[in-house]
Amino acid sequence: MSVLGNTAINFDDEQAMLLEYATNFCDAIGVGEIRARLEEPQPYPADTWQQIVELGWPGIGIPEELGGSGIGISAAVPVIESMGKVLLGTPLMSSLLTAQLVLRADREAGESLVAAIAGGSIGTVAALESEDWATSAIAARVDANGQLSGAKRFVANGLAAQWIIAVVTDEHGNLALAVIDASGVPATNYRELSLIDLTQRAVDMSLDGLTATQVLRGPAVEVALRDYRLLGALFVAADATGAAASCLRIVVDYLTTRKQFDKLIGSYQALKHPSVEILNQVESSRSFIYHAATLVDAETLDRQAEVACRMAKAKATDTLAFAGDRAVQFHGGMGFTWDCDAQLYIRHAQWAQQQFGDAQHHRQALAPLLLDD
Amino acid sequence: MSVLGNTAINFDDEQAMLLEYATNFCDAIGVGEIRARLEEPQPYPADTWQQIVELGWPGIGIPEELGGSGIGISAAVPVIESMGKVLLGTPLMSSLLTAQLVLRADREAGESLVAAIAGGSIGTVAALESEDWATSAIAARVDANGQLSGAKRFVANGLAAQWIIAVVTDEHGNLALAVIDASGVPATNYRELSLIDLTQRAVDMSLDGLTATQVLRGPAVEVALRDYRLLGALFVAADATGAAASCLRIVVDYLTTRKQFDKLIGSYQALKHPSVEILNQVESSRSFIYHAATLVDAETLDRQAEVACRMAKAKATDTLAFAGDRAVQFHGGMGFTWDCDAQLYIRHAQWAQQQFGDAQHHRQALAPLLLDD
Amino acid sequence: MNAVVKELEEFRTEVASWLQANKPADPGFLLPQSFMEVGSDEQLDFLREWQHKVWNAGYLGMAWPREYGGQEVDPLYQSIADQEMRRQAVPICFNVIGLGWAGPLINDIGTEEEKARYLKGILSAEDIWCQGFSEPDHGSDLGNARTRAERDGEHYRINGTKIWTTLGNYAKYMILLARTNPEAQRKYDGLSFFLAPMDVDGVDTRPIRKLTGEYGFTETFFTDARIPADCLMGEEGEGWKIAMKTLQYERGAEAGAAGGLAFVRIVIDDLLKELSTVKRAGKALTQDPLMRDQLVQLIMEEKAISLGDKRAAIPALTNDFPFALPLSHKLRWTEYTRRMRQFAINAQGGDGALYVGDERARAGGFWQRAYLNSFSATIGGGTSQIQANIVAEHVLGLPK
Amino acid sequence: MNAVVKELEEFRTEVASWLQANKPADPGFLLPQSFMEVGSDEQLDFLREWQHKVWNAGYLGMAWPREYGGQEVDPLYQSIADQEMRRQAVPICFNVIGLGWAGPLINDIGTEEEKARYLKGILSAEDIWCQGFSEPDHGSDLGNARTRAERDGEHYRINGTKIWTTLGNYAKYMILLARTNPEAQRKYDGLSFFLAPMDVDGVDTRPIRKLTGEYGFTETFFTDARIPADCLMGEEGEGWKIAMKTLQYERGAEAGAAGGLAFVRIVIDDLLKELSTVKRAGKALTQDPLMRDQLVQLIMEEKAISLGDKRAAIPALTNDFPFALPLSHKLRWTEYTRRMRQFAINAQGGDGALYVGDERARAGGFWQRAYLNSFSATIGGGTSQIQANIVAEHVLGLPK
Repeated sequence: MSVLGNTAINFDDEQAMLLEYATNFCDAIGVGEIRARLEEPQPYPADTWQQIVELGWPGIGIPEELGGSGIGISAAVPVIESMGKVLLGTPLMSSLLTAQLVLRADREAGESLVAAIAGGSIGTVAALESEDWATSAIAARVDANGQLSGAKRFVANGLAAQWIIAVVTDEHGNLALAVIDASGVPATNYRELSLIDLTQRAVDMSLDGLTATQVLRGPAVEVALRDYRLLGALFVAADATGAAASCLRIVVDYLTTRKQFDKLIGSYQALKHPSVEILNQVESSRSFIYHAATLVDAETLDRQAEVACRMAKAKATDTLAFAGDRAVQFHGGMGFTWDCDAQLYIRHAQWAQQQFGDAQHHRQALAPLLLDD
Repeated sequence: MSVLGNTAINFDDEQAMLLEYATNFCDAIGVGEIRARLEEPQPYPADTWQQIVELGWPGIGIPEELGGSGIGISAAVPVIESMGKVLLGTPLMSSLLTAQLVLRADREAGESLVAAIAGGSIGTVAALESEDWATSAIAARVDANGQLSGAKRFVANGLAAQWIIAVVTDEHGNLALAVIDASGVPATNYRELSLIDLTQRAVDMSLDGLTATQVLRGPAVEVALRDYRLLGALFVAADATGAAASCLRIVVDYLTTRKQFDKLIGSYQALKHPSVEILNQVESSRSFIYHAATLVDAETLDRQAEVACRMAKAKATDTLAFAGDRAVQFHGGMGFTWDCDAQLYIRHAQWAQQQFGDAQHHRQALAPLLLDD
Repeated sequence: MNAVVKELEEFRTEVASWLQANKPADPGFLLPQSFMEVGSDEQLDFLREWQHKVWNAGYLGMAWPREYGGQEVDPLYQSIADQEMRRQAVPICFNVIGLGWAGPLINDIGTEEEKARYLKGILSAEDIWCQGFSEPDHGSDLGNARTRAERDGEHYRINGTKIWTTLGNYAKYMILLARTNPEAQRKYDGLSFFLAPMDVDGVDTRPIRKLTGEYGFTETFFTDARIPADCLMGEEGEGWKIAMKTLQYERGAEAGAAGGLAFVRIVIDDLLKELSTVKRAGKALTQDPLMRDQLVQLIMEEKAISLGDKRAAIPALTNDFPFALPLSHKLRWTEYTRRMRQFAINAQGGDGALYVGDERARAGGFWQRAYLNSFSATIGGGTSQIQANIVAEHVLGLPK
Repeated sequence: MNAVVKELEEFRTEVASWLQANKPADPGFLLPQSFMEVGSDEQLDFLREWQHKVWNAGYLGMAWPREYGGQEVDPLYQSIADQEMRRQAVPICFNVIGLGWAGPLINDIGTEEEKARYLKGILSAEDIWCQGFSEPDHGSDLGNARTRAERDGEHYRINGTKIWTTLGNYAKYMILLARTNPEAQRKYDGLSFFLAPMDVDGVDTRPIRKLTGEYGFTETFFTDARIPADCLMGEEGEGWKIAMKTLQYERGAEAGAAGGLAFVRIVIDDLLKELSTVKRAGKALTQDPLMRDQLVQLIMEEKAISLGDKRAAIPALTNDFPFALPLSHKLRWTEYTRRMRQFAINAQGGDGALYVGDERARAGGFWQRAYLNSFSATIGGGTSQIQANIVAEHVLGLPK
């Protein structure tokens, strides 16, 4: 058996239609609309979320009987990739991951919450407690009465979310998921973050004084959290792949229109060959995310799926970091301005690198999966 | 105190004269003379060693009272760098290291051996026992009667050496140095190696049945061995720096004479910019070796000297590997032939990388020196 | 399972067992890693016998016409046979210029007479073919070829020099690109294509020694060499077009090639196997964290290329830059290969400095030789630098 | 120790204690990392006051003539003062175009009248200077400048647009490169150099927002702006020569610059200090073997550049390519800096996604801002790509 393992990519007509639809939907919004909202509370047009809900996308990966689309979670990949192309920072990724976490931890107990998310309620997961996304230690607590304590960091779309799932340890020291109804959370519990990427929103959050409306427990929580992190890595990889592809487009556009010393600058190999390198990396990222999409529809993620998700994340966010950096550089003086779109991608790259662990982290996790028996 | 530590480079007029002399000496031999002897037993002209002896170079780093030059071992750096430029694979490096090892381990006991080396007898050190240059385990033995057993690998210039210092453990399990007079070693104890680099010579060697003429023992042996390894790393770095500079020259010569599509190929940025990268790496290597040379004349090498030797090796052999690889590639079809000198450098690079540990090995050793207090 | 699939699977089993039974033993001398390395008579004899045996067994040229030595079955059969040969790492079918360039071309556009004269000899390995495209002064610049072919009654008179002629000293025929009209307005229109015999007066070959120390190429000198006029393929002035056509057969049996392995494929699994016995600082090398990270990166790179081959077949996932995957494949694979082999040497520790011929060299110096040989792929067939230009211009649309 | 050395050492101690005593407290708002980032009035006021104070204390323009605000001492004193300012990381002396470009130029080739009019205001920070070389359509291609200056009696009439004017909205004067003769045979010969006032009709500035979100540059529009004819420096047609001359002052006080810090220097020690408190997988980040290897590589890279600066002063060790070290310095330092800062963000883990303005951002978002700002150095003053051309052509002698 080769160390390359499973190398399947399946993509059927239904998925192709979804990809085409999502691409058109996002392109119709366009980066310009995002750029106009960088410094507003909501970084995307007012009606976009409603449209997304009407398209049923928050129901991806949720069974029909819970109000979901009935299609596998893999369908999120083409949708999120398309959103990444225009840096559309809606809470879709947060909501999808929230539903997956709850479904995998305790489907029965989580039914109504998952149904709410499928219907458009925004959910998010409060997992991290420090800058260290590689630690498994959890200090936040829930007591026997559902009283919460501790603090969470980097909670994506924390202000927009109606439902927040906090990862905590319970009175027995076991991992548990505390469901928080945001309508009962005082504004002072949130601190909105100033992110380098203005297309995204996140908060730090104190759990002190909050009460969980529900606590999900049991041995499935740990596996569910692992799957949540792997799917999160894959989704960010899909987003980063889309963003890197757009970034390559703006580089190519500039290189084919800007002249310097009376020549189109795209004719200089110093710009031409690194552009090919960006292309090749984008192509690799795309292969990885659709390969991972091929493997993630099983009930729990197996070893091959884990390898695929981690490779996707390890490749795609490094690709975007490289593409964003070169995009600024290759735009010369223009690249150094706020008005050049290159800044959007280089900033998005710093954000994407840090979601669900950076490239090195995933390679370190891949090493035992690939090299040890 | 900055982590950069000592950044001195001292180079006085005497050293400058030596460098100029050595450069001229080696250039007068030239790569052509080496190329003509790749497949002969001795990879350099018949009279070269005698000339080197007359110049007193084997006495570098040896006190005058032992017949040496009385100048510090740092003087070996300009000489070896110059030799590296023309791939002059004489046993000078082996002899110098042998003398340093003996002087540092037990000067008194080693006097006559060191004097012999200063006078032109060829010495070498048999330290390794496997491909693993990072292990400190020594299986070879000397018993109380000086009887040796075990086997050594990769002994540089083993067939040319009159004196071989085998690193062994003695009957008490302590490190010791067994002096072997090569005139008493049966030919069957040697196995000449087929090296990728035909400008160098080495053997594997059985110690079974041999008797040490002398055994150097005591606590100084361990420190002496450490210094031997650090100086060895520095010398190979100096050699590699010279070789990489020559390799850059042949690349530049080709790029300024060869035309393709009616243009000199040196005008293509795809070749031009990597050539600048080679240059910058050669310049770094050169700074490191002369910085290390500035620090190695103390009686035992201190922490700053250790850092300097390791950085020199880590940089210079990677530089040569890169330069050799690109030299073959940039010569196109010509580069793929035996007749193109690029092959000499790419092969020398594989040899140099493996002498005294590769770049990664030295960086791993640098980490605690630089990052831990 | 439908009948066709079943039949193909049965065929795969059949080939596999035949190969198992007939795979030759180690001959005790170095076997070429590709058809560009046949440098000695014993290598040639060995490979000739092997190719003949494969053809005799019916596993070479399977899609070619029966009357010319083939079997006229669907090219899928040949692809399966090729896959099994790769999987079992049997020796190469060395007559590659015949099997993969000249043969398919003759099949495609040759006259009946040409087919009858040349095809069977290509498959049986009786007639060795070589290629005469490159010239010493115009490595990557084929359109500038200067070798002259002048019509002289019933002959063409050839003058000039070709280089990188694989198997040049063993070949009976050469596919030759030569200039019949030096005055043509476009330089490409002055070129013609010949199926030229090598055993005529005025053709001399000089073996070229490679950086590996081995042979395998020649330089070929033409001095008033006279070849029959009917060696011309197509019309005068069509040489460039025909030469470009030969490139398409690289895509394998489906594109018309006769099949067989042209080179030993070296993959990451081979590297992992080799390194499993290397020690570093007394422990298994593969437990060193920095080595592990580099290995993971190499595995990812090879996997990305494999996945790309799969994705290339899915139009919905390649509409951004439809030619990106096929046009970048050579650049990516050959550069990856070069780096992987370089890594393989470094990772061996002291053994990395050994070479072919040393009894303790790992795998007989396989990796060292493979690294040096890797440049034939990053230089030959358009250097990596030129490949990057091609991708930039034809995929991204960047200016020349 | 001889008397001179002793005096210099005493001077160093004196500056050091003055700086210690007078280094301003954190103003509570973001201070510029370089003179290209002064975007608000509070920043300007703060920096103006600081520069004035440094000058008043006698540590700026020390080698300039007494009558124009200097002290006429050896430039070594200024170099020592600069070193101490760097060591103590005090704020920058922001009037850099005056201190390092216009001032030394006027000192060198200006008339007595020009010296009297301009020099003291530069040092005291009363008169802010800006630079008008680059134009929107010819970023790296200065010789193609199109801004016109037409003689019109006792004035020149200026029309055109300049870009990347640092401090453009605050400046009283601009060193301006404009075309007086569009018909000159060599395009360079049509350019002239002006010490142009900014407060005349027809000069408008538009602030440019940088990718950091901050300001600091303007675009400057000239619409029939009339400046006095005596603003011309030298003769008409000498503009290119004079502009090139300004570049030499970059080499510091010894070359004629007035001194002071132009930018906050960020070095590997800063990075190590920052990362000492970062955790990864529950342990200190600096114990992770992959991080350690990358840090060692960065340390080596910075050390190699430092060592190169030392070696550059030893002719016997630079005779291979005598210009290699000085000409490659900008390329190497700025590219190293960019990568080091990028690494600094990544290494922070989750905190790397924060930015200036977040109360928990490490060092107030210093590294994120520094990374984005690093492109001003890899793009400005000739992009890294152009720097590589310069090294290739002028050091290695490769063709254009």
